[in-house]
Amino acid sequence: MFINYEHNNHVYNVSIERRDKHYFITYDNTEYKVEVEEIKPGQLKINIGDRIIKSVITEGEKEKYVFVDGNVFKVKSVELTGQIKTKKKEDGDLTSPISGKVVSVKVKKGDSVKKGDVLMVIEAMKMEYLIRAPFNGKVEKVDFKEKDQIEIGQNTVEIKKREA
Amino acid sequence: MFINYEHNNHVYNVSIERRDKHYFITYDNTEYKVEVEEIKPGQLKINIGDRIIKSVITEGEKEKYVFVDGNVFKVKSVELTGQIKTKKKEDGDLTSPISGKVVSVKVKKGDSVKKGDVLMVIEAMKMEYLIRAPFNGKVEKVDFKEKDQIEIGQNTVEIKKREA
Amino acid sequence: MFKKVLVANRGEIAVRIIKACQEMEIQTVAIYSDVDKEALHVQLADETISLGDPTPIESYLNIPKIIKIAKDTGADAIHPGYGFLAENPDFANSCNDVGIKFIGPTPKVISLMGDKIAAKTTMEKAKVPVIPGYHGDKQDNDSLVEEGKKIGFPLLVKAAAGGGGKGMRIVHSEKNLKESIESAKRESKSAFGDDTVFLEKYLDKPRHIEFQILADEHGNVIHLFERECSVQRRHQKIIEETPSPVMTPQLRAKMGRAAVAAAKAVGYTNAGTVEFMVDGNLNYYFMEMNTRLQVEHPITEMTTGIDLAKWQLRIASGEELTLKQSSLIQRGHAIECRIYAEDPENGFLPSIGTLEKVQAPTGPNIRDDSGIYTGMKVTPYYDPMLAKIVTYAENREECINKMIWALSHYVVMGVTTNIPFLKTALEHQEFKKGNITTHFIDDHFKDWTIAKDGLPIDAIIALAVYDSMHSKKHEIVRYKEADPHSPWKHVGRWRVGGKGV
Amino acid sequence: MFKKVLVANRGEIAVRIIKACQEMEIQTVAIYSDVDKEALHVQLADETISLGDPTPIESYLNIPKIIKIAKDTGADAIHPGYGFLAENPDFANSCNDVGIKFIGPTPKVISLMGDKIAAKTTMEKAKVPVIPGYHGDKQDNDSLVEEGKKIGFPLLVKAAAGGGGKGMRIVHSEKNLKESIESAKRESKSAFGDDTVFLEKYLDKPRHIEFQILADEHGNVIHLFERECSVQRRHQKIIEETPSPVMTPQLRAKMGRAAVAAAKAVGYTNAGTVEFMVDGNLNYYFMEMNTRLQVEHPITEMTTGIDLAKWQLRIASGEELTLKQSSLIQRGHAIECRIYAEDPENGFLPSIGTLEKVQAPTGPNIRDDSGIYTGMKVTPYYDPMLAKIVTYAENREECINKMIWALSHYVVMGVTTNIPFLKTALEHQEFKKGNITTHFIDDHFKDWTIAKDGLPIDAIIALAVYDSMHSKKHEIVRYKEADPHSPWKHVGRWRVGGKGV
Repeated sequence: MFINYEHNNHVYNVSIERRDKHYFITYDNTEYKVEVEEIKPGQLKINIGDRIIKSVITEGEKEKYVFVDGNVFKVKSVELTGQIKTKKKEDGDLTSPISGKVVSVKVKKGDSVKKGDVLMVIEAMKMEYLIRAPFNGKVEKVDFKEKDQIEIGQNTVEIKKREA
Repeated sequence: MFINYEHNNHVYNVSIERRDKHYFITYDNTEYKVEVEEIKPGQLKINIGDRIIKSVITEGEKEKYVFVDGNVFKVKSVELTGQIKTKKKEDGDLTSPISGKVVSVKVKKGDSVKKGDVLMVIEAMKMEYLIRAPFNGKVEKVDFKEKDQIEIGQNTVEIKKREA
Repeated sequence: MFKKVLVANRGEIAVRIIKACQEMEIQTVAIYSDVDKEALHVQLADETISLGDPTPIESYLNIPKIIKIAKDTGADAIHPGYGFLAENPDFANSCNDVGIKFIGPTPKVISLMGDKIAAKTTMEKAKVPVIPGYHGDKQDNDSLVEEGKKIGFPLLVKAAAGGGGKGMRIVHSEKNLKESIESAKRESKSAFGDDTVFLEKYLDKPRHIEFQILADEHGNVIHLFERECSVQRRHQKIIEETPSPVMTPQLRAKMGRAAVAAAKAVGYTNAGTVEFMVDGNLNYYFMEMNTRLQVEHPITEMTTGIDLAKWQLRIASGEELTLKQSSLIQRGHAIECRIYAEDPENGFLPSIGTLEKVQAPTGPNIRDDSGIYTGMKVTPYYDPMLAKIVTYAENREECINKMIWALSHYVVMGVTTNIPFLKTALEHQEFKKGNITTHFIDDHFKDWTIAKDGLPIDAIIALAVYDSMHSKKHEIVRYKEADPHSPWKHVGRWRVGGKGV
Repeated sequence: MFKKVLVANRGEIAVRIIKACQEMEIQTVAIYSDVDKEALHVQLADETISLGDPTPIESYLNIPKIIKIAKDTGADAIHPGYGFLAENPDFANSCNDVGIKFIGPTPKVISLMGDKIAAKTTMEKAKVPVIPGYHGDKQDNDSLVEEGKKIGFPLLVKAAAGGGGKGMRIVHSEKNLKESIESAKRESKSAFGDDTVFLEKYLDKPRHIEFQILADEHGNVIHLFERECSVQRRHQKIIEETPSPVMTPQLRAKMGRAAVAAAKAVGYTNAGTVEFMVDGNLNYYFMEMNTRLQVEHPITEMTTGIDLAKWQLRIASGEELTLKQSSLIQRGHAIECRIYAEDPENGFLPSIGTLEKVQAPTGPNIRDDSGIYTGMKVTPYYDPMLAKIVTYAENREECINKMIWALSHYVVMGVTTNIPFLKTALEHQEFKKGNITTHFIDDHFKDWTIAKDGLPIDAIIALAVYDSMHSKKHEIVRYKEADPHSPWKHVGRWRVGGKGV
């Protein structure tokens, strides 16, 4: 059985096979032989050599959560594709970091902005978040106005970079 | 909807009907009008007048457990029969009160016994339990011998009562 | 400090010890019998090794098996918990033989204190008052009956190797003496492999008050004040508290000194408990010394702020006690209730089965030392204790109220528990006044039963609503007027077409 | 004592107060907005009344609605918790107007202390040292900018009505001053309905150390020692502890007296907290007084053994403080960590969603004050604080170790939490040494991110095993050698026919 896990825009290719009491997991050219007990639903105790991995796994709507060694990781099982997807957040990212309400829009189409200028203020959970210009440039598009609801990941403002 | 609940050999006849937000429960010639929320599976918050009943209900294999006001009651839903079953444990009950191991059998068939005599000793969970004669009589049957496993409710010894 | 500790126990105490080790960055090895393979201590430990057959003698009492596991896993110490092998000198010796530290006193001290007769003799010599009794070698039934008659009634028959009420009988008259001796011997033989018993005077209005001891391997001994453990059923403690309602600062100082003297007299090391009987006039008598962590240790931890399990580990690894008697502070009030799977309605017989639901109360100063969880099977193999619930408050009255709240919110379904009984005991006027003796349960709850009122109306309503919500039948069955055998015959008001009639 | 208390709050603090009332046999009324109808405080209370619309101003901030519910349910007192209406003098007044006791100080004292400028002026008059700053009436931007320049940089812009970091900005140079003033005013207006701000000197190596106060209505005032709350992120406390690592008995006595004097100067009643800034030379300055129970009150409860919530109820009902300053004992060490639904990887933005699984750590001296449960939805309407985990131990080092254990065993799935961040902060060498200031987070965790190492191998193994166990496909798909696009191309060793190759 082949499974691909996506976590933070990285894909992990894993194969797993069961024989008798053991599972054989292969990842990154290494094979791990383990014995497993599911103590409670989603609660695993995995013997690997002389070490135990204790893990809690829960399935959300689209993703799985895995708790290991005090940390929680959110993971999706993804389809196997021809190459590993790696989407890296760009430096000049202007998407909203949070779902919230637009408090004020400081710029309009055609404005020139300098790196660090405040473009928009978004409020969520009683806290304000400032969207700043990541570089010098010119405002090309403003999709939101005061009091609009904005969702995480939506573009706040589009800026055309001005080369120095 | 009619339901009969059996608890400790008593049967409780209840009817329940739902209309809109309310449930109407009738028991013992009295009707109760309540509103209900199931906060978590099996965890009920029942508004009845200006009072709240908080209850946790869990289904076992054959019975239900209901937790109310710090107490747990074990209940079976039973079929409606022509008359209410009331089985009362007899005074001279000689069934085993516990599943365990027979430590010793003090009597054999034909023995005369006096009320209070020890007939059998059963050990369970490292504790000993004595089965005593409930009345004067004569031993008619002994089904167990030392080291036998005995289950709760099984007859330990049969005694024919001797009329005084 | 140790690198790896094997915990030779199960249930809540194994959980307690594993957590202490993990906080101290000590690796832990759990052992478990077949019926415990999903137990909490197994879930928690870093390594887990099966013992197989659940019979105690084949599992948690099996010395060779446990020693082998300790060696195989490279454990450098073994914590025995309480019960099982905790007070078994052979086990402590076997640990020593293979160079694994036994976390507890030396085998010699365990032996001495485990032999209740020798222990009393030692204490008598050390001028600690003991209860009149027969601790002699004549163990034939006739001699024992004679000695018993000399002491007078009521008297106690106790297993020399015993503890926790096993192999113990109260005898109120000569008539039952022989039978009780026989039965106590048999129980003792089965539980401890030794049928030596002794007899002692049964005190009037007796209280069971014990002192917690910590002794390091460098000669330092301190006591951590008293625990009142008078509320017992069949010699099994069920409610413990500290401070004792009858304790005075003077008596505390005197008994504390006696406890420290007792420990020093035998060269005691590690955690231990000196048990006293205290009579109506506040005379105290040495009863026995428990050479282990007690079930009820949490109440001492809550009132002193000291972690006894961690000190056991430090002492065993050779560290010096940095706690000084004079800097210890006993503050507030703590109570522990032991939750047993037993049926108070049915002579407190053990109740076995699957725990269909477990939901423990939580809140400030509520400590739940538990080995149970939803879905767990309670088997007849081991003690029926499921959990210990402990509360702390500024004073006794508040502490009782908190405990009543906690018990009222402790949901255990699937087996019958003593929770309602514990609540009733706490609510008793004599308990509230602190008027408790070891006869408290017998005096006030002889024929106690919870079920006398049957199913309360709130339970009936909850059940009916639940069944209605989860029923697949949406059709409402109407009353069949024509049926002469219907049990509904005498039901009064009825709802027809949605209206009461 | 009160018969029935309405708890005008939600989340963990509502749960905390309801439990305290229930132990004291006081009936409780919970109020809840639509998104909270399954919340823990609603499950627990004796009566529960809906507030409807979850918007704070329509629910937990809606004074007329809450007063009406209190009257309708016959509550004789209202506990406001913290946040929401806890420090709103209009609310306290409205309670008084309808003859319902507000559990807290008088409206006049709340007003005075709520106005940070007036509070400082009062304290200056009472000879309590305050931080240099501008607390004046000139609130136009130009005047504030001028005053700011006089004080010098760095300086703080603070909402006069504020608290908890809202409406607060640090300004490091003149360049950002005007923008910060504007933004702080706007945030303050939105959060508190008031845009008055003040400016003050930003201290070097500052610590935030506060003193807990209890004052009855008969003139008795005591303090319950200090809490060190220096570890803050954006002025929001995240780790609190007591005692403070820098506190000396002399300084404690001096600051404690100052705190009591501050409370007496304003005729303070009920529980309150006097916050000080302490600089590198242990000079202390009055910062503000919080006229309510603090989020971090449990650490004081664990080290003193006093139940602050219960004392609030007793004091409000007119009882006299029976606690004496001289008999209070500060013992051991306690730490609280606040667990927030926020994403440290992503600028600590709030994280909303359904809690797919919640499993809190349990153990001796671990207290979990929580308002969450599996299946709960975390909404954007209220504060993202999910729970407070509190540990107690004999000393600071052990207490940190216990907290690290507890955090490592706290399972919260479905939203991102700051648990890994808290753990990292506790493990930091400077924290372990006690070298903390309010800049601790900025100094050491500016660009902190948890995800740098990606998915650890243990998580990959666990997931693969889980998916294999729960997969309905029993057929094992083999590697398709022929596919040139296969990502498996470079995978090395393979298992063929059960043997490694």
